[in-house]
Amino acid sequence: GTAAEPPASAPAGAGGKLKIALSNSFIGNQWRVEMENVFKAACAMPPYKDQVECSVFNAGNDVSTQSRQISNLISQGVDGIVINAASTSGLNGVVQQACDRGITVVSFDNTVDHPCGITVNTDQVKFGQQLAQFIVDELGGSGNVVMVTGVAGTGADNDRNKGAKEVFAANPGIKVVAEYSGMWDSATAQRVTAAQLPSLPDVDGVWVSGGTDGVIKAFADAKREMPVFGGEAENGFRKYMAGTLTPQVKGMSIGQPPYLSVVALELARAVIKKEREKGNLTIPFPVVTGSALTPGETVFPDLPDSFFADFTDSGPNAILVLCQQAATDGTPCPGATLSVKLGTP
Amino acid sequence: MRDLQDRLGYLVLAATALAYFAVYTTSLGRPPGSFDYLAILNTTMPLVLVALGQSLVVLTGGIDLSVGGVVSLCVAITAATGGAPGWIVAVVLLGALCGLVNGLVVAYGRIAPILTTLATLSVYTGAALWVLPVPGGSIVPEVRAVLSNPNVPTGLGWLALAVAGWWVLRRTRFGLRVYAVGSDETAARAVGVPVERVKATVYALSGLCSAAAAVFYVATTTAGDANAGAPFILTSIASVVVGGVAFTGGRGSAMGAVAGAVALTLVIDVLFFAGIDPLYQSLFQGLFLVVAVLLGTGAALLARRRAA
Amino acid sequence: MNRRVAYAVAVAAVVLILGAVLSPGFASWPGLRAVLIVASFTGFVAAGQMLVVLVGGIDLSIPWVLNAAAIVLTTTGLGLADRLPLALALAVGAGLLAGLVNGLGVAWLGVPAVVMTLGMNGVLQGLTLGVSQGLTCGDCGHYAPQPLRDLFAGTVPAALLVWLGAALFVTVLLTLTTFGRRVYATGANPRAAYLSGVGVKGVTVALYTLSGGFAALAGIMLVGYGGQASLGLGDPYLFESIAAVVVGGVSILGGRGDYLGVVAGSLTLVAVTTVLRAQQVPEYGRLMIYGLVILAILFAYGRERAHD
Amino acid sequence: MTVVATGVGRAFGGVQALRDASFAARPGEIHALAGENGAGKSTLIKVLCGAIRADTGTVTVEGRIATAFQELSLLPDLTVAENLLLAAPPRGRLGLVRRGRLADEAALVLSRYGATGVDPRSPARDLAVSQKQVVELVRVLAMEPDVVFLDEPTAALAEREVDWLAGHMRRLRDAGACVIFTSHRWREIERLADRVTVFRNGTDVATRERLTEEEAITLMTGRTLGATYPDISGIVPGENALTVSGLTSGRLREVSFELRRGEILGVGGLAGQGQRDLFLTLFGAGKPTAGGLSAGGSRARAVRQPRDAIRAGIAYVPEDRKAEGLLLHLSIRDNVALATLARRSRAGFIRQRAEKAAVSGIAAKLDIGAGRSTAQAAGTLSGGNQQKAVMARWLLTDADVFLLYDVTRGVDAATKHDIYHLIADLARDGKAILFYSSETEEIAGLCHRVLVLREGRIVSELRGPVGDAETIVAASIREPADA
Ligand SMILES: Nc1ncnc2c1ncn2[C@@H]1O[C@H](COP(=O)(O)OP(=O)(O)OP(=O)(O)O)[C@@H](O)[C@H]1O
Ligand SMILES: Nc1ncnc2c1ncn2[C@@H]1O[C@H](COP(=O)(O)OP(=O)(O)OP(=O)(O)O)[C@@H](O)[C@H]1O
Ligand SMILES: [Mg+2]
Ligand SMILES: [Mg+2]
Repeated sequence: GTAAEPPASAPAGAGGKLKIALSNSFIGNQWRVEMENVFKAACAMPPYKDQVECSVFNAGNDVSTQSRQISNLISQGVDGIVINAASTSGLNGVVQQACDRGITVVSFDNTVDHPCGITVNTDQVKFGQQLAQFIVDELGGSGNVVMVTGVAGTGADNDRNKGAKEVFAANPGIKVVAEYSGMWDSATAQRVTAAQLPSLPDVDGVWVSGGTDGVIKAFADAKREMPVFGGEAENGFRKYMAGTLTPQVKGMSIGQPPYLSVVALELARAVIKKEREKGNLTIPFPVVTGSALTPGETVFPDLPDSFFADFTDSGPNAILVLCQQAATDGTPCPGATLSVKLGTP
Repeated sequence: MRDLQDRLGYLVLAATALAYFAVYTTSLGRPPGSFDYLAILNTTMPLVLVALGQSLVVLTGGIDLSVGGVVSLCVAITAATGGAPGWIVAVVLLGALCGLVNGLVVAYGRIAPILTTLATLSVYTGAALWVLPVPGGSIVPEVRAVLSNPNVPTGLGWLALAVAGWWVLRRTRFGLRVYAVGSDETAARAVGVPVERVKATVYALSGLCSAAAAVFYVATTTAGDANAGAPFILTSIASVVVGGVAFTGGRGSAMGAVAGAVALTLVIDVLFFAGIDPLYQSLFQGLFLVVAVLLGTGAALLARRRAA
Repeated sequence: MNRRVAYAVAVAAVVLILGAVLSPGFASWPGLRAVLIVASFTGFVAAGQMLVVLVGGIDLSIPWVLNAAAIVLTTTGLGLADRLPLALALAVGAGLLAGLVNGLGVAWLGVPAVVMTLGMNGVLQGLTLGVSQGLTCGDCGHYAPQPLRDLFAGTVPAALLVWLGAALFVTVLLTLTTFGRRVYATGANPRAAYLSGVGVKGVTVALYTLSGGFAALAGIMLVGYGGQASLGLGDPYLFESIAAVVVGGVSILGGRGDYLGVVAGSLTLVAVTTVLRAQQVPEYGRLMIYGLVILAILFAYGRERAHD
Repeated sequence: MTVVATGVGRAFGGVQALRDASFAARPGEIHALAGENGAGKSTLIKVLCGAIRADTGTVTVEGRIATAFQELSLLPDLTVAENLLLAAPPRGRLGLVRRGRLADEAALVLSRYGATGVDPRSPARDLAVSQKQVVELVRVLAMEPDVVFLDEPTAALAEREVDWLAGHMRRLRDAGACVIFTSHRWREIERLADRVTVFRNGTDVATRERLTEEEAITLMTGRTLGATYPDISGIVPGENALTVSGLTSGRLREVSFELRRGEILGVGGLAGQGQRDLFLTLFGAGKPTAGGLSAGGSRARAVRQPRDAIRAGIAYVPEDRKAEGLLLHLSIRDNVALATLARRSRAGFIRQRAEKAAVSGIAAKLDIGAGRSTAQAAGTLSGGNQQKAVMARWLLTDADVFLLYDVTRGVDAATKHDIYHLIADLARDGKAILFYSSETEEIAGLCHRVLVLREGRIVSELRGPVGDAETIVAASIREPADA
């Protein structure tokens, strides 16, 4: 994985290739690794292989580092910057500078809220709503629900919680009996849940912003009856849904897809090439419900539980389709040409 | 011999600056330009300020982990209020107050600095989350233009002010007392240094620096985030160390820490232009930290041996 | 048993009782069992942290030593029971090795502990991410071998016995052996200890090595608990280990404290967070109260001697 | 009356340092405080100068006070100049300290008080102990106080510097100041003090204008001591225990000598001639650049660190018990047993009972802490008892060679007496002893043979009981014949 090699000293646009860089805020969890891997894989696949020269940078979760790196990208004269930000707001200054120099900036996942950049994301409020609605429906409108939230102080956490609370509040039969942070981390979510469970009454549904497999394990360890789960796209969660892991759980899994980075890449390319107007994009999230999961497509029996199973879209309207090694190794899918369907703006 | 240790920060800065210049020029075929210098200046300012405050505390033999919390809280307030001048004054005062609380607990409560500030870190971070649950907010454009203008190096003026502040501080009786307390607290007390007051002041100053850093942070990024301060804990400590300030207190200079802060920022750029695989990036940052300090002690040791 | 330790145990008891009053179920065995298991992870890392704090050091490399060990375990164990011994040996070996390097850097090269271990944390992060390619490999998908997962089964899980064993080991080591005596001597006055024939450097190296080993043990136990390794596994344990050590009555200046207090400290911290979460205190409130509780505990028995 | 204390009481934890103590001193006198270690002298001074509060009683002190505490209070990282001028540095415009002027101003102060040979730019930590003491005293003198407290000001000083200090004390007195000092050297008290107040167990037992040493010791200890120095003439040195050849290290230059069993070998010379380097190097704590040593018979082996030295049967008792001797907040037992841990252990486990027995035995023998439990922290002991605890540690090692470096510094007369006899007993038992003291008189009185060091070299060797200090001092300053 040495896709980070920046071009030696080629001036911008030399050889007709676009220079697009991914500035990732940090790489301390699996989702980010996958997101980077699929980006690298996409860059090595046609049509990007011939059109784009990619590079990848990480900022160690530090806004000033990321800001420095983006400044350097500006100095390098890249054509486009694809950003997963360390802070929604922290990069506004430098993004403005990039825009001023005519660089196309596309941010995704943890987006930059400066208006001059383009964002690609899923609807986080809807994420919360949809999972909550699923739980409400499964419970027939009444029951005890636990909310396991994410990293406080971030936009995504706030939006997801907001969506969920709206739905729960609209259903008077639903009682939120506990709300605590699992830090979007399976291990933390498991520990915290395990410690909370003994003092919780019967739990009928659990809404999880991230770390779903950890929460399920805590319920299993405590030999509690399995509630209905609405959670993220962790491979482990899906294994439980598919019954690969026992006890089988009933749930809905919605993922923030790692391929957002590829969508952002495509968007950046299209905008630079003037194939597309500037404009934000909201993509639907891949949703999996029930137990009909397809091994190798929506669940991966030999990959880690913490793996995000939605690195590729599936079904007839799939935005893009990637193979497993793109997510695991960052290597291109053999023989395939990548087509990313952005839909009409 | 001791001089060398004292100048560690400047040496490391010189070395990284040279490396930066070299990799930048090889990579892009031209030397860094005014855009780069300005960007470095504006992004480094917050760390420079936090490191400055941290170094004052370390000079007295303490440590301030709560800088992360104070920065977060002050960023939150600045961004939430839009950073009008009146609010900026209030924020800076609040920062000093947070620091003062640390100082009072350390000095009069006689609780070890690392513990006090570990506890208050949690308190201040919580307060920041309370003020600003979602990233956002704004800053008055005029304030931004004055503090960290992206086109004019206004930052230089503020940097000069910080340096001048240290210069003056070093020449007050208080400055001498800071070193006295860090050198040997009991002895300092015995010769009439008001140890408690010095400590309380030093933590208050650290809080004030963190607050100023927060204002700069918001001015540079134009918005706030309740988790903004967290990275400053370890980076400010690293700056202080690379700057040659001894953890035992009494030795080093805040200017060394400032140099250390700039050096640490430049390392990011060096790694960037050197094209390090992102997965391995932290490895090099870790090595840089250890090697920088090792070279400092090694050089000092060599000099001492030669002198002996 | 020294006074601070007695206080630490008392505080743990008070918090547990308070928890039982506030939220029913907390006092049940399942409740206590859950708290004990979660506290055991803190207990393991804090054991190592305490050992280095006893000689006036600190270990900031715990998060990634823990992660590295966890990842080594799963990628070599491949989920097979008969590979478990090998995997355990490699994981513990990795932790010990990292600790050894920390120790050598601190004791022989004279690098300040903060720098050495902070650097080590970065180096290990880079190495682990780079070598494991960020845990995306097919081999990483294996579950912890069954015997390891069985540690957490049953009414009285074997994991707690492992903790008991570790506690006995540390306590016996520190109170009954010549090595323990040398540890306290080194922490109390390294120069005098050296002049009394204590191999101060050797002791220091041994302690950092043990700390690495304990971080690895925590990683192993967490893998057994969660079934798999993940990248964020070690993150919460840096400040948590320090907090547990000080709430446990260990003097941050070195030379004083023992593991019984740290066990109490770990329990206290976990109990406090659990109680706060059970009361549905929002995150910001939880952080603030957590900090204030630590501060209150420090005021109760973490104060240094008066200097009048 | 300038200084009055009546009915003062003060306790530290369980230790009653002062009980119903009264004291008065007037302007224009030099008033000595005498008493055994732990009698409460330092505590009284701290109460009088306001460093600590008394639990009971009243204290009045009039005028400007300056104090030199027993524990030196120089700031190691500050330069000599900064240390001297901390309270009133030279200021320029805006009231800012003129850092460029600091050294010059300090040099002026140092020369005004006749303290030469100290570089004002040097950090205090680089000074020899005696230089530190001199700087500390200059700092106090320069305040030109009305009341000055000097707590064991001469403990680290050589004769010459004692004379220097005596001059200043008299000058201050003659100018009407009240000078209060403590010392364990009776000669100094006799020479300087206009009046003496004797303390015992935290209480003043007498204040006199005239007092003989015998009377004083009886007042201080409640008993009479025999002859000051034990008779060592009956001890016949035996075989070689330590051979030093061409040793060069730090300030030391090509030092060679032999030390025999049963011999007490003194090391004399002015302060700072490399004595400290000699002792540390012999103990493995200093790196020799040339030459070496071999310690007696079969146990000889390379000595690279103190651990090796201990295995080779060498013991080193340091002067600075706080920095180099004791682990203050560990128990007396831990402290005493530290150098012999391995001996009383099985498979790495300490044999607790054996250790307790050994420590209690030696503590009783040396009368450490007057029957205090050995589980108490060593820091609660008074200075003399702390020194005895360090001695006890090394007696337990059964070493053949004892390196005793200024072990009686700051030790009271009775304890000193005990230590002298202890040393003689060691020699009688066939131990070899290398002895240095900042009180040359002790070397003269106690040693079979004396090596005089100057600038790191042995410049002469005095044989047979030397008897008087003057001979040694003369040899220290006389130009060597071949120079
Ligand atoms: N800070 C302290 N903590 C505990 N005990 C103390 C403290 N300071 C003094 N003591 C005790 O008080 C008693 C009086 O001590 P002090 O230092 O006044 O004696 P001193 O006469 O000055 O002895 P020396 O001649 O050895 O200096 C001693 O028993 C000593 O151990
Ligand atoms: N207490 C001390 N702590 C640390 N270093 C010391 C101490 N005393 C002396 N030194 C250092 O040890 C070295 C050797 O000292 P020096 O040769 O003056 O010993 P000395 O002749 O015994 O002097 P003194 O009689 O003053 O103790 C010097 O560099 C000195 O600074
Ligand atoms: Mg005294
Ligand atoms: Mg000397």
